[in-house]
Amino acid sequence: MVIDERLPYAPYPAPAGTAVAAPPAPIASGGGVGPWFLARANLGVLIDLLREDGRTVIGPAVVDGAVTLAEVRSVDELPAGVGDEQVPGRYRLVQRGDRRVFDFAVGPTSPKRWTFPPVVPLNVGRRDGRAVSFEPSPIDPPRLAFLGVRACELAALGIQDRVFLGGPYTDEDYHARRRNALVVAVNCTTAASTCFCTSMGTGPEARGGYDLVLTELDEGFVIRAGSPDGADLVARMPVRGADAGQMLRAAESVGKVAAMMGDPVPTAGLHDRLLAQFDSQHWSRIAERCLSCANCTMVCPTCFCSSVTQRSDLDGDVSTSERVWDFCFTAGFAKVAGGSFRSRPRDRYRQWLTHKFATWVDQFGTFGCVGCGRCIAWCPVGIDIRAELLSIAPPLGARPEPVRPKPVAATPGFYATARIVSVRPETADVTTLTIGDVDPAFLAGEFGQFAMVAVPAFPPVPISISRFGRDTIDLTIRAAGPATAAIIGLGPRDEIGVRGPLGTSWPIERAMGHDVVIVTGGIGLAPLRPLLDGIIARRDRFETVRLFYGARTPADQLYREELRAWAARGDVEVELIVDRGTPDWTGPVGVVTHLFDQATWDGEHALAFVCGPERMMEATVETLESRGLPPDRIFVTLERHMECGIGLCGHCQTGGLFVCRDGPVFALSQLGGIFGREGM
Amino acid sequence: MGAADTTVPTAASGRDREFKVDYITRVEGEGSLVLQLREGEVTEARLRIFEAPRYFERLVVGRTGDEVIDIVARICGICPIAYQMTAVHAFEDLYGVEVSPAVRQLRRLLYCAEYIQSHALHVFMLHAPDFLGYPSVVAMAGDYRPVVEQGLAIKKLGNRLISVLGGRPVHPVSVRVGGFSRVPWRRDLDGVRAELDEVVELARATVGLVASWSPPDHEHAQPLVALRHPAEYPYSDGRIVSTDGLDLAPGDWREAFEEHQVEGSNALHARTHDGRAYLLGPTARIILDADRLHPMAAEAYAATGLAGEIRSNVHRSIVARAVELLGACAEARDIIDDYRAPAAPRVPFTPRAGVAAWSTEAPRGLLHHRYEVDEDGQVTAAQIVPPTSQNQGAIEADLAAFAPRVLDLPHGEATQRLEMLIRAYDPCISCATHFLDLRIIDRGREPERAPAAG
Amino acid sequence: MATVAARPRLRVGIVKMASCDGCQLTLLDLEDELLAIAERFELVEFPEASSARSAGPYDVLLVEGAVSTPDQAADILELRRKAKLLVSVGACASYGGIQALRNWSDHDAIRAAVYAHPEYVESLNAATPVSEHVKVDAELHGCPISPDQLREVLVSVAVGRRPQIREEAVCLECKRRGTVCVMVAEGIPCLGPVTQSGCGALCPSFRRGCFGCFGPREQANATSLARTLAADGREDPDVARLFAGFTGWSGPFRAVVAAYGGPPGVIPYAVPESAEGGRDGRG
Amino acid sequence: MTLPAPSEFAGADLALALSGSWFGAGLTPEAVTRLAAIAEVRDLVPGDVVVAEGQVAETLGIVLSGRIALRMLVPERGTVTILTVEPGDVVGWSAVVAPYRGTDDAVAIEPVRLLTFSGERLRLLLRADPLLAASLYPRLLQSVGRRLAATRMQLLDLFAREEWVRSETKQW
Repeated sequence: MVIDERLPYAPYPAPAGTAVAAPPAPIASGGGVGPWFLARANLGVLIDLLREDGRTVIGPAVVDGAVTLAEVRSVDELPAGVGDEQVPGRYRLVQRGDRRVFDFAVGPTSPKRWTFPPVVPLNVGRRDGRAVSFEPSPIDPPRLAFLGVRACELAALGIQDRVFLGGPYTDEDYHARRRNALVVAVNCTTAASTCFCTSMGTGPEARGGYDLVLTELDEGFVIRAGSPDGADLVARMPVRGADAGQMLRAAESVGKVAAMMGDPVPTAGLHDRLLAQFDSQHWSRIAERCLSCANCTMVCPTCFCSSVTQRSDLDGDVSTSERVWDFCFTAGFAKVAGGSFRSRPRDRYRQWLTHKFATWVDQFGTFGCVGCGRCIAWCPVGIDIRAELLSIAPPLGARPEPVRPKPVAATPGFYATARIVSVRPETADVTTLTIGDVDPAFLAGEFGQFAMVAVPAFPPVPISISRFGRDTIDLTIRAAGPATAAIIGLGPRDEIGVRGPLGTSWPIERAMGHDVVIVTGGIGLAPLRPLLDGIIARRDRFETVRLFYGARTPADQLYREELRAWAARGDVEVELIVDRGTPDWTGPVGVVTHLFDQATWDGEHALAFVCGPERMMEATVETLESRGLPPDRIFVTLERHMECGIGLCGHCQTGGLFVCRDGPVFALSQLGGIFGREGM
Repeated sequence: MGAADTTVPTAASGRDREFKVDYITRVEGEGSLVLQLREGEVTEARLRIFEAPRYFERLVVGRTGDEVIDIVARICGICPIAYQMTAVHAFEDLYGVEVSPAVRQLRRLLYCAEYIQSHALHVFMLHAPDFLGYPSVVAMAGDYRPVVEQGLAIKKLGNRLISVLGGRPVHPVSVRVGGFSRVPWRRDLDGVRAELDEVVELARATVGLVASWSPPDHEHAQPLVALRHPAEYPYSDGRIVSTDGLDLAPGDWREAFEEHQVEGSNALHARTHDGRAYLLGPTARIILDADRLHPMAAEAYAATGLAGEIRSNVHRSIVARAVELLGACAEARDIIDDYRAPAAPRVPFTPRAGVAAWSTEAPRGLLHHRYEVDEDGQVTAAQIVPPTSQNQGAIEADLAAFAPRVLDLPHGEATQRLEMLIRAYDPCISCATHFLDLRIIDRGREPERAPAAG
Repeated sequence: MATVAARPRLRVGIVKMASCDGCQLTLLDLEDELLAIAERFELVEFPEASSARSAGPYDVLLVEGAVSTPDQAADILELRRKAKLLVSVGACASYGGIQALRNWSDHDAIRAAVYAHPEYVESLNAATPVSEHVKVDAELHGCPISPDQLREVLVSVAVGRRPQIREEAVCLECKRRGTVCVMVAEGIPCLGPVTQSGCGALCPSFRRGCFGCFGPREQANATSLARTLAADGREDPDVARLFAGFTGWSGPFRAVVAAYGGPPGVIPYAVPESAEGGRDGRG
Repeated sequence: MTLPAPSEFAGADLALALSGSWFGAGLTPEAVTRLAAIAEVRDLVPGDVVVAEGQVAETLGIVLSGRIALRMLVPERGTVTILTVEPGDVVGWSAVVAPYRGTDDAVAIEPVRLLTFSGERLRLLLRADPLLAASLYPRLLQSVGRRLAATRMQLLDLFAREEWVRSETKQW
């Protein structure tokens, strides 16, 4: 795992009980002395110091019936004597009458609101005649200080760090915001009925990832520093060394909270137990209650999914893109041209819960849950994930192979401008654009990768690269909707925005010395064409090469001249089939598997590359397996709703995989139960 | 709907003429006009409303005060606040609710905002094209862009102010029995306040501008009815007064007025008990409450020197409307300057059985609501009397008085003049629809019945 | 694409059925862009704002209001023929709106309750959404509609793409703007979780529960929400009244209203004497 | 592969041709022998009809080479090719399944060599020899089943272009 070292402190340790153990975090000693004691009357000094340092203090405040996070200008705005009662679906404030300011459990808002804001500008796209440009929006986050961050929230920040900074790509906006924020943590001395940080191994005591940490006593605060910045602050505050009694009472009050919570969610083996329950009837029972309103994900301090929205002027010449919070519970989230991959609420709930407690582990090495309990309290119908997890009570199941993403630098808002060199209609609704002036990264791209393609005012669309030229790339695009229609409506010398190359590629090296079987249908030939180009360029390195290509009608076949040319070579077997015969078509009619389900060759020494509609690929895979090809030698592409292209927006998640980043090319063995399963 | 011909010359010669306007444009809702003259004498002047019936008085049955506030707002998209205010006052009057002074001022501010957007809409977008000779404000913008932009700027401010107070310009959501669901912080109003200085000046200029536009010759003074308050220009408080010396509590509308059918038109009109038509709206208010105008509005009004003409020629109502627009802008600024958020946005209340009745001054004139309420606070019967249905008699009387003046004009021009006169009233037919429906079933068949079961 | 600016101005019509005019007013409320819109589009039919009329054809026809009278039912068929794209605008046009609450009641009884001479009043037995009469190409929701969404529809037609109108619960807008949930924190019943977004989560931001004026969102689980509200100690009529609002005639909300005893003030249908089998299908 | 002319086929050649096909490969040796005894080889030219829709199916055939199209007449759309029968597969299965009428037109679209069995003789043989029937019917079912599965996939019209206006969304 890579965590950017410019963060002011060490990453938060991975929650206990998860698959990947992170090394214990080295916590700075804070000048080597401590802990200290800060008298209650002097708490204001801390806020004043932070403000003096030019920081906006984000801390707890009572707003509209809840202790939430808001800008705190003075110590008087803290929720003195205010506590809370939380049960599933219900939150109420309680007036205690004492002077304690941190004696409440987490409210509806977490620091996520500032580290990963609900709306972030991405870019401004402009079109001027044939020229287009995309100007990334400046990243200029405020200097913040979070006050009163709880252990579970620190863990959540740590998880966000892994998501946004720990993978092959980093989210620059998050990075900038995170770097600009100072964290003053508070150890919990109370817990709500919804809290379960003890099960998730994240609290109630802060274990790192902070600059300062306080433990509240009646008379004041026991205080420790976790970073040089924190130590520096302490040095400017009227503190004295905490005495043994204070230290003991602080430890006791935190320990009491831990005992109160117990261990409501046994996490041992949870990952495997959950993954074994994809087909459980329990998901339907939850869906009867679940409103798919996404409140659980919105209050969750780790959920990170997003969408990009555009707003353009009346002519579509200038458009502003923004990243907004979006969630796996909304209808359009997993939508592709043919419909939604998760059209049923039960699938959406399953996606969320299995992500939090299982596939997140595969992706990031920790659970996606920190046990803050917000999703329980703020669920309008009071669904309690602890109870749901226990009801599912599953046996052990298999785990998918780990995934090795391929690093390519890219940022969601950044679109390089490229120019269309030529346009070639392939069929009535498919057009190939040859694009020049592309980002040099494309010229080093690999077969099977894709690009995000944008014109202003339209949502960007993922398009496979259908040929790598010497200094151009080809994009073969079907008019599946307005955005693709707009792109293929462009002409030579028009500009478009492109970002990439993205995703995984066909493992051509593995096929060397083997028979090659390529099975494809419809526009699925496009991402395979570079592979064929590559094989033909080094034809002697491969044994037999067979291409089976199905299309709807003869007129829907792509690259007809090239298909003829490949067939004419004599060393590539090209077999074509159509779903609907026409009077002039004398070739075979039927589905693509029809071409080889009675053929005589066997697949014992073959690698297969398959691309087409998922249902077609399923039938193909079945036939290939019956010919002796094992799942690790069958490679397929998945299509999902892809927006960011780099595994940060969450739309294309399926199981523990981001299709855009970990795919779109997968070995069948990597997919396990995902492939062909409804609602993934 | 989608009609091609708006006028049909049926008897276009001599002193016998008939004018029909099948669809009166640039008003809210759907109405038509039939005007017949025989020997130069008006034999029929009929404003017909074919807006679909919407049955609001029945839809509020079973609902509580807060629900009624939301429902009656939907009677009119242009003046929803007038409906909300009339209803909230009616229920608070019955329940004996005393709102805090700050809440009362906020409600006045909200009413100011509605006047600003509604009057700006009518003055610049619906009525001005008549004076300047265009079919619409969009067409007018070609030659009078600065004027149109001036109107849009004023209207926008009114809408922004409503949005700050109630969330959105059309059907705002904050008015509740006992106060507001939420009141703005002082800082929420700062943005609007910053623009008000300029908008007040734009409104002031508007008075002079519309006063300079020559109206068609016309002289027909009618009885006027409006609210009058001891200290302030009337919005939602005061007594019902008239040029004939009427003086009633705002809930006692029924003591002087009634709705009844006029023979030959089958229209429900509101008239005085002795059968007289009367005129509501800016003209009535500015004549009856001239001494209550905001000083800045009073000054601009005096400078026009048009009090007499406003009284006798309804085409001059655009001047009255502009003066009120200025008054609303100026008062909004004063209220914001003095605003301090109340400690509580609303006060608690206990429903009780009785009659909740009140009248307020909608931009188009006196609006009366009357609800019979049971002990749970649920409505058992309702009567809602919008200004346009009360003005209908005055409009028809005015048309009859005005028609001889257009008798010698070409047909198209004559009908345009008649429409212009109707538009001077800023009629809101959408409002009227919930109990007015003048369609005469003349197909010789029974009205439709509920579907047979089975 | 490169020649967008050279496209002819699209002919836009705005007409109304039974409504309050508030949704078409929303177009005039786009003050900053009204003149630009008028330049970009030809507003050929907009009787509320213009005396110039057109009987069509229209590239885009915005229809406000519910179909409530026999004439309107005939008109909408004719209008559909003249319109390339027909967009129903607002809760009335898309769901029947407030007047559709009368659909639960006996039509004759309602007429008699409001009018002294019901025989002069012609209306259909039910006020219904435009989509029950003709094919609708897009629906704008809301009572009133959102000016931003109206603008987005116009822009998308001009640019030739699908309008980017998010299908999601009001809760998403509510949480994005940082409003504390009024239902969880204050016990105020709120239809936000089952209501389509677009208003900017207005009511919760004013510390009120959402009353569903944008209508049910896709796959709205109104049943579960109603169950929760009822479990919170509410009587059936009080659950019904929450859902019997400006989009109460929409499928998911109508089902809840029916399950909880119908809207307040309903006048039950008279069962005709000759009827064989009642309305509930008994036979 | 060069095949001898039909008249040159002897019994052993017929058995070899049968067991060498995909269809015949699934039969027991005994079944192959008994079937070969009543088999004939026929050569078709493009346009020859093996089975006609609705007509009594006279022969069951196994395609040895060439391709046969299964076609149906659709009013107002003309003749549509539903599927092509590839070498190794069976054509005319209705000859052994009641009511013994063709479900579509089977038309040669290339020069075709066919191993044919008279429907009438085959039915007699199957009735007389349950072991042969037990060997042949599963193979037949497999072939028909595969055709059914393929037809379902075609029915899904997987490569069809999505409509611009989609039904699942209320907007646009």
